[in-house]
Amino acid sequence: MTTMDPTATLSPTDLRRLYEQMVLIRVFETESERQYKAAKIGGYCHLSSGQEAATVGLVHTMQEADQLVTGYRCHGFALARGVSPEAVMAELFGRADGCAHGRGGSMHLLDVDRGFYGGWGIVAGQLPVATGLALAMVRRGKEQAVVCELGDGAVNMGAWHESLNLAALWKLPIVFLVVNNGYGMGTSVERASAEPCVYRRASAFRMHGERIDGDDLDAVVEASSRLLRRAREEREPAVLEAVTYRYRGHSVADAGLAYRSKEEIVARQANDPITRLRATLREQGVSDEELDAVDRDADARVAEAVAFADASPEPQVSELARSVYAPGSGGQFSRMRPGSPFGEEELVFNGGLGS
Amino acid sequence: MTTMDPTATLSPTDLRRLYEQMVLIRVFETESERQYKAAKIGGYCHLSSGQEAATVGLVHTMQEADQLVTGYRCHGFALARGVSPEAVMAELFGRADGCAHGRGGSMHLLDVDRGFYGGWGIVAGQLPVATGLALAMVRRGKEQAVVCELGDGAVNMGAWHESLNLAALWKLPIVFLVVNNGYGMGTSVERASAEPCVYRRASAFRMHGERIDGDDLDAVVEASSRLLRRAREEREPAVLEAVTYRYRGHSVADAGLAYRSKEEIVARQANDPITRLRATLREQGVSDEELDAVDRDADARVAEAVAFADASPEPQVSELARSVYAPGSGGQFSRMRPGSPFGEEELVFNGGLGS
Amino acid sequence: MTAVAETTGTQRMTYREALRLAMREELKRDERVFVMGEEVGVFEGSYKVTAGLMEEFGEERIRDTPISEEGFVGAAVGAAMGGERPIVEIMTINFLLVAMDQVVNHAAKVRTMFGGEVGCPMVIRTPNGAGNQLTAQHSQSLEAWFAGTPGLKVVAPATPADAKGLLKAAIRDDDPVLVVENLPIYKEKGEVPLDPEFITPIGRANVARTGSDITLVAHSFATVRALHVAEKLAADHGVDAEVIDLRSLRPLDVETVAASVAKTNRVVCVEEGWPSYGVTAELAARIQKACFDELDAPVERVGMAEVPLPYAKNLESAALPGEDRIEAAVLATLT
Amino acid sequence: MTAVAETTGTQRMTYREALRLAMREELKRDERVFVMGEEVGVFEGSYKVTAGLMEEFGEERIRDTPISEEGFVGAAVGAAMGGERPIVEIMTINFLLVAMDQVVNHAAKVRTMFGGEVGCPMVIRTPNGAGNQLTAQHSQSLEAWFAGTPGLKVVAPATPADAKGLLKAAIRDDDPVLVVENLPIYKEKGEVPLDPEFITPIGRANVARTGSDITLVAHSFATVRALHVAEKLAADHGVDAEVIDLRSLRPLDVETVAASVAKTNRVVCVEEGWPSYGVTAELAARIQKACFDELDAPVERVGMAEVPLPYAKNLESAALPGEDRIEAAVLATLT
Ligand SMILES: Cc1ncc(C[n+]2csc(CCOP(=O)(O)OP(=O)(O)O)c2C)c(N)n1
Ligand SMILES: Cc1ncc(C[n+]2csc(CCOP(=O)(O)OP(=O)(O)O)c2C)c(N)n1
Ligand SMILES: [Mg+2]
Ligand SMILES: [Mg+2]
Repeated sequence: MTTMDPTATLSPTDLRRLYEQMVLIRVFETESERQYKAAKIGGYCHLSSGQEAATVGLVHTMQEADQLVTGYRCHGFALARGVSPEAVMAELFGRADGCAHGRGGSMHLLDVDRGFYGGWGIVAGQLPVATGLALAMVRRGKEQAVVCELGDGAVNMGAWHESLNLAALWKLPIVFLVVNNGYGMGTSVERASAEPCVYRRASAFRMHGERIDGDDLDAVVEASSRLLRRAREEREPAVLEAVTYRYRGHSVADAGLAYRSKEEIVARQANDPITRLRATLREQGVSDEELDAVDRDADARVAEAVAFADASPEPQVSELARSVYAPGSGGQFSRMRPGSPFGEEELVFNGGLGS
Repeated sequence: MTTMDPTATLSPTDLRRLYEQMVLIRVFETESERQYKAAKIGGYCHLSSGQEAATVGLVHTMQEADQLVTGYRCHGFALARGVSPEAVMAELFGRADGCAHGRGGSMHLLDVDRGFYGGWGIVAGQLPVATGLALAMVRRGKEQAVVCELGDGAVNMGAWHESLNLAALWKLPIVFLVVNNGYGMGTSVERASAEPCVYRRASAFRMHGERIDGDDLDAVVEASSRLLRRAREEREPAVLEAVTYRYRGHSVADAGLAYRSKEEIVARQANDPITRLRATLREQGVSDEELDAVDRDADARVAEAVAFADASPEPQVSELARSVYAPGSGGQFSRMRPGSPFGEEELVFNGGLGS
Repeated sequence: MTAVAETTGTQRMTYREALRLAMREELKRDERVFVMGEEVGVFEGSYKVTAGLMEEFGEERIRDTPISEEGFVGAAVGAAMGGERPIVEIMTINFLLVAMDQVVNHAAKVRTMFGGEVGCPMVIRTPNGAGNQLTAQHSQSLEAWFAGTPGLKVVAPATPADAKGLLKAAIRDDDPVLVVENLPIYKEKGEVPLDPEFITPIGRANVARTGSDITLVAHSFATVRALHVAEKLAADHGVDAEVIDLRSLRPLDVETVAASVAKTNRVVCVEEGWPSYGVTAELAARIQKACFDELDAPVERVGMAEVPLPYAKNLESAALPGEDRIEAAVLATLT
Repeated sequence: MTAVAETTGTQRMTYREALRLAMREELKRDERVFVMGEEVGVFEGSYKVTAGLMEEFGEERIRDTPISEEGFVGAAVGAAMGGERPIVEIMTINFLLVAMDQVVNHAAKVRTMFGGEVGCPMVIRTPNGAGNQLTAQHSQSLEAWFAGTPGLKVVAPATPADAKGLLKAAIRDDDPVLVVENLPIYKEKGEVPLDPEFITPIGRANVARTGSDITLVAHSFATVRALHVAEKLAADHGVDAEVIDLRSLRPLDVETVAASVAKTNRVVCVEEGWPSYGVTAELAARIQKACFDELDAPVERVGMAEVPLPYAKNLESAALPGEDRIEAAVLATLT
């Protein structure tokens, strides 16, 4: 991973690599839905099909030392940040080799080595956390920045207000990426936010905010590399609103048609970021054969990931309580056993509590 | 109380009446501090000396059917809205004749008959509540408005953001009065709010906001009557920021000098709203004798209030649990007695629970 | 739902439909009643409890909100103080954590803090529960915290009939009431009285199964589990268990529980959430005092293993208070 | 505080000073430690616990915040994940209600939800307690809710020495720890070890007074009350009470409590908060199971009367678990 500041202009190789990432994410999401229906994946599963340009473009402009925090719709971000499809799919399968060892699932992916501090499930709950990661950077005096992803629905939570105020007041190196995909579940931005131009809310904190076409890879890369550099070098936080669209339902449990029309979905697909980038690459002389190969490679990668996940063992029930507390905490709990509820002894105290 | 829309221009009689109110509040606050030191008043006691113009000017423009919600610094608002000094002082003394029958104290004054829905103690907690009162008005289709008082420190709470978004999104008849007295406890506005011009934050909700000199009675009355009419007739919410100053400490427990200089306090007193109004009245030909009489009357009123409070009985301990639940709830709890904690039987179940 | 026209007899319907029926009846009966929450209208409820209501009652009475639990729960407090009868839907009880201050430090305090001068007649409907791999942040059963808050009332129906009866009682109640629904039960079916005046009184437990050997005390989904276990105990072990469905957590009907324990002399308390500092802790504390001389064995407790719920299916299943674990607890208590 | 230079022996100081000393020592020892909260700096703490620290360590390490508990508690979670050691001060535990989601659904979940890949070593310091007519919204003792949350640790010092020892243990702990301080105790004095390596281990109760007739179990200010009552019982009634100061609520040292009850056969659990669904509920539940055969009387509980605390002095006094009520409970339990 490069440590030099990524430039706003994308080389043909960059474009090619980002195209591969976008296709991989699209294929991965489609496969995730299939595996969910096959009951290999459970819980809530939120797909990001249609949002690939905003995802890979943003992550492309992050440096190695930068950190990433997202909401629950995080498969694409994990893959873009370099987490292997195997580790992600295994997590979705709830297996020991998942990036959270099967304890987090679809919403709670992470990879600390890559500065990805998770996938969080409470709307806007990740904002204060990301703000704190930025505060930690400042305390270390390093030139790093945090990217905090959130949705258009999250901007109506109090946590948004408190986090942006702290980030601006303390001049923290953080970019709040609002992935505006038009809806929070079934509620359109207009029905939820008294200021539907979300980026304008940054002004309530004397913070810079701007809106871009989130399906235009160049626009995403230009804006986010500029704002991230500003954050790192000048400790200026910002709001970047990327307007895009979610093709699938809110989660795989939602058909996604009760609150919007088929026509709308079709219309928005005319703006499909992958189709657009493919056209660009064609213009740059990349052949259809090469591009089709990219698609085939993605299919293969994801198939491998599924095979890997399937082969990965389930976590040990005998370790149910492992990692609830830090290693060594077991001793602190040793005197709590008498009179415990039925089963606690075996499941928790002997189940790896604090070991 | 008049039900016709108060006009923005104040008649000499209005000015005279508002002067009397301001003096009464100042004297009342001074006496409250004395009674607190005499241990007749306990708990937290927050005085509003210096903020009288914003208080009486705002309340003057409220119609009878309008409703008022405030924070804990509410003595002045209660008095301005017409709650008797007796009922307020008795509440501060924790007596049965207090406006909350001794159960609320200084922070939790109210008078439902006058549309005063309380004095609340959690910073910004009153904002969602006031927003709901405005929602109730809309459901009844009446032309009424809610005034919600809050401090400059409260604008950094998430509840501010969520409440203003709901008020704007639903077009609720509410005016958020930000009493900007320069500090939230020991923290200046500049050290707490990334946008120190608080009224500007209204724009994050496409809501009107404006700032006025809160010590200028005419300015307060002009702005608040205009914004309240807009709220009633057009259902347009607004933020009104009244810049004023708190002479005393945050509460009577705070000397108020650790975070600001004596000089600053003295300097701000040059802008004293009572002195200013007194000068205006003198210009209008009101004699010093008459004005001195106003002061003497206020002293007398407050002395009466203290005497009344002193004579008022304490609440009955035998009714400790009265009004915890609605009348008639006792039956619902009748089967909860077995195995209760020690003393619960007598104190709570026989202490008026739900009766 | 045409049967709603009838006002006598019962109809077989799901827990979800029973809740909807309760709201429809009360929305019709009382103009002051309205429903507010995320996705309750156009989306018809994230668990479809409010399906069809916006169509029938309009956007003003079935009000979609932004994602702002603190804001609209607090708005319900204000609306209730202003004379309305709001019903707030919170998608799951986990999200009440962001509105905790409005529930605990506002709704619960209004009446007495203001000397009884004003009340706060509002309802918060929200499901607790786990079991679908929703993971740590979405799998909690936090009702004990609200049940431990004077000023609130808390009910938790385990059957479709009680879902209707308790929700209607809550809507008509003059105090803030938390109605704890449950994800796994939404689809459960049962006979529900159609009488619009049918209500289940708050503060009255139900003897869901009579028995003589041991008492199982539960609420919400734990009651469903307990009833299955009771049948299994009878079939496999000849153990005749009595099952008490608490229905209300505040007030708590200890009288009914104590009467049962006085008869069986042994008791196992079951809950879906963490037992430590939970509902079963309070039950054990009261039972051991009320039935000190009758108990032949300590009050036993079964609940969720005390870990934030993990995603992996096998770990989640192990952590939940499954029927096997309840049965084992009963057998252990009997010996 | 010049005596801080010494590292041996003890010094008599207030609970407030002991907390300050713990922070000073840890701020010096570990660069990653910093303090954040409302009025902790310029104002020197609303209860003056942090007095002088900003002067000594500067604005970056003693960080004043806006009134935004959810925001800065969450920021502490992130900072802790990022390798820092934040100490957050919340003015009183009542205000944790607005930050509940960050404490319960974020801090407590981090480590296990992410498979142990990252931890959350943070401290939240906040006082509980009542008694100064602070009224319903400001007089709560909500620690049971946090003690009932797997993933959190909760301690509650009752003496100056434990205030220093437990706060230091919390700061050095690798998990999120809630340190429950107490308003009435801040001014209490006691001998405090000056050794910078002195810590009070988490999960170990303290036998604050040995006795043979009955056991009193308490934490925080209730321990102070219990010790007074014990002396009074000895003087007026010849009753020799043992007093157990829990010190930690999660983990809970039941072993020490059970050993005492096995000796005295009678126990009264006292807490400052509401007993229903509270700390004493969990104690009763565990004691009745651990000591079923040893108990000569039911486990008794004394706590705040279950009403939102009223303002009037006489009502407030009646509602609090005063020494008279505790004494009466003991005498009732002995007969
Ligand atoms: C506090 C809270 N309330 C409600 C939910 C349920 N919920 C999960 S996602 C979601 C919609 C969020 O929409 P948006 O922020 O636009 O993100 P998107 O799903 O579109 O990516 C809701 C309401 C939650 N997780 N947390
Ligand atoms: C949520 C919450 N946090 C902290 C407090 C403690 N507190 C009471 S008043 C106050 C300062 C509020 O300042 P401001 O909003 O400017 O109002 P003012 O006191 O100046 O009238 C604080 C921090 C509280 N009551 N509620
Ligand atoms: Mg969205
Ligand atoms: Mg202020």
